Amino acid sequence: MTQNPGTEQVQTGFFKKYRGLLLQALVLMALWLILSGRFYFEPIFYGAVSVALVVWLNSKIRHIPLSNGEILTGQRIKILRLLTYIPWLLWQIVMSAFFVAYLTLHPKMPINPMIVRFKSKLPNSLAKVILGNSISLTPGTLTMDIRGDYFTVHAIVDKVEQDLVSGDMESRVGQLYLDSCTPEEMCTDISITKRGLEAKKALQRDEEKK
Amino acid sequence: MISQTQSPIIEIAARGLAPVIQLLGIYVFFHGHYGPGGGFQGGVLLAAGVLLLRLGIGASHSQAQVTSKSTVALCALGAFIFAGTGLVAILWGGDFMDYAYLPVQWLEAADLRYYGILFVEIGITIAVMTGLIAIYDDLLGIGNAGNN
Amino acid sequence: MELIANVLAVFFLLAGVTFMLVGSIGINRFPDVYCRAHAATKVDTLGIMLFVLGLVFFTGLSITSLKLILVAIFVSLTSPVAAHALTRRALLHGVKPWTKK
Amino acid sequence: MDTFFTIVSAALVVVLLIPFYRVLRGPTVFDRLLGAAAVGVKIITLVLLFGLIYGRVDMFVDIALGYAVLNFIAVIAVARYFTTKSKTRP
Repeated sequence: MTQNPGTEQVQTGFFKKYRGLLLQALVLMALWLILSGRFYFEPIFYGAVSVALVVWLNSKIRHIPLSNGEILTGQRIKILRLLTYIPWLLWQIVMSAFFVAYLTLHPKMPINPMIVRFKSKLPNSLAKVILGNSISLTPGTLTMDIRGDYFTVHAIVDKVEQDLVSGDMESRVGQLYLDSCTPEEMCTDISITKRGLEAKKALQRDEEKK
Repeated sequence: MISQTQSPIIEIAARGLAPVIQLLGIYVFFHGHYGPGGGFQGGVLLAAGVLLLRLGIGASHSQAQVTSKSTVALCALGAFIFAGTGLVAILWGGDFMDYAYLPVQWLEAADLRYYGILFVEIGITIAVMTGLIAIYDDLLGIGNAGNN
Repeated sequence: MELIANVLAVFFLLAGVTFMLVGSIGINRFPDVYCRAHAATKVDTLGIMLFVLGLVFFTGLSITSLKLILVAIFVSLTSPVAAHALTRRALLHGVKPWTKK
Repeated sequence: MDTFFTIVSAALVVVLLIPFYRVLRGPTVFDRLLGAAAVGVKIITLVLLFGLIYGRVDMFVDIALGYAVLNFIAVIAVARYFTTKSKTRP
């Protein structure tokens, strides 16, 4: 599975090819330094050996595609934009916790659950995963399923459903990979189900189509 | 058998978190000298990292990392390291697991104890990790985990 | 300075415990498993983040507090994934979502 | 300060007992699992607080991390291998 670099390969090609592995090794080494907390020779040596072992073990499965046939290597995320995305996500977590706490403590509990299905134009699976987790952490929405380009989202009141289908968050996630994207074009083909049985039927229809 | 159809969230979360969990397992193993930890706990966390991949990307795909066939052999190797170190200490004149009697010339008795314990713990870690994976694979009937 | 840090720490600890209490009430009060997953994911995540922030104010900035923050990061990374796995399997299993009459 | 920590940990134990009602009562198995995961998150905070009480936070953080890992993997495992009624799914 692992491909050894040829001896005649130039240095830049090596770094380009193994950028993911080097990033992973750096992150794991930082994690080891935080965990260990001792900065003399012996723990750092053990850490280097352990990181090498873990990276070697996990490099064996890097070339296996996902279940939808997509290979994970070779996708570049824009790290600077990720650093601006994370504080916004933290703010959304605070907002969503207060919102759900308000719903919980309200004596009449003004909820109106519904299932929203929409098609997203995100370029790859990692972006979809980031969007799915962000949906789960933003106010009142929870990702139930991702199938192909279609997201099935459980929204708890009407207001959050409108926020969701406006495509604001999709464009923010899309900017991690794409150069420019507007909220209008990201989120299309919206269907809202307010009864449980129809949602399950829609899922089964998808299944039969495959 | 279990279908490979899986949500990409779980797949990518498994791929991303498995190295972290494995590194945490190795850290817990090395940390046995200073705090809670040691061979058994480190082995359990390492096995948890491998089993997360088994759950996340499917049992047949994750065979590329740790194959079912190698688990029983590695488990036996871990037990052999554990017992062999103790027996060598007996043969060179000490008690069972008396690391100061290990036949390594260029180390003093204190260092010998330190590295002897580390070596035995490596054996325990390998045995626990691969043993748990072998139990999981055998329960699901994946591959040829036990040669029965 | 010490006093301010302690006051902030007590405030954040109590806020974290309060949010976890609200999350627990939400798990019991909401009508079906999907709505309960909302409470378990979001409110508990903010609860443990605030709690860890309070603990960081107590211990001061050191390697230990970095490890504490690591716990919070790990929980906030894994809780949406766990909720997704649960609700997805519940939907495929055929648990009907509760809807307003 | 110790009194305060004791009170907070007692409050956490009470908070921790509330989802147990869902674990015992829950109509479906997913409710029970959700309650168990919520109990797990509260136990993590309880472990961290015990670390502060005993003055060994660096030691208890490792236990909390290990507990978080095992809590997550338990939920994923049960959610994955729960038998489904639907005919189209295996």
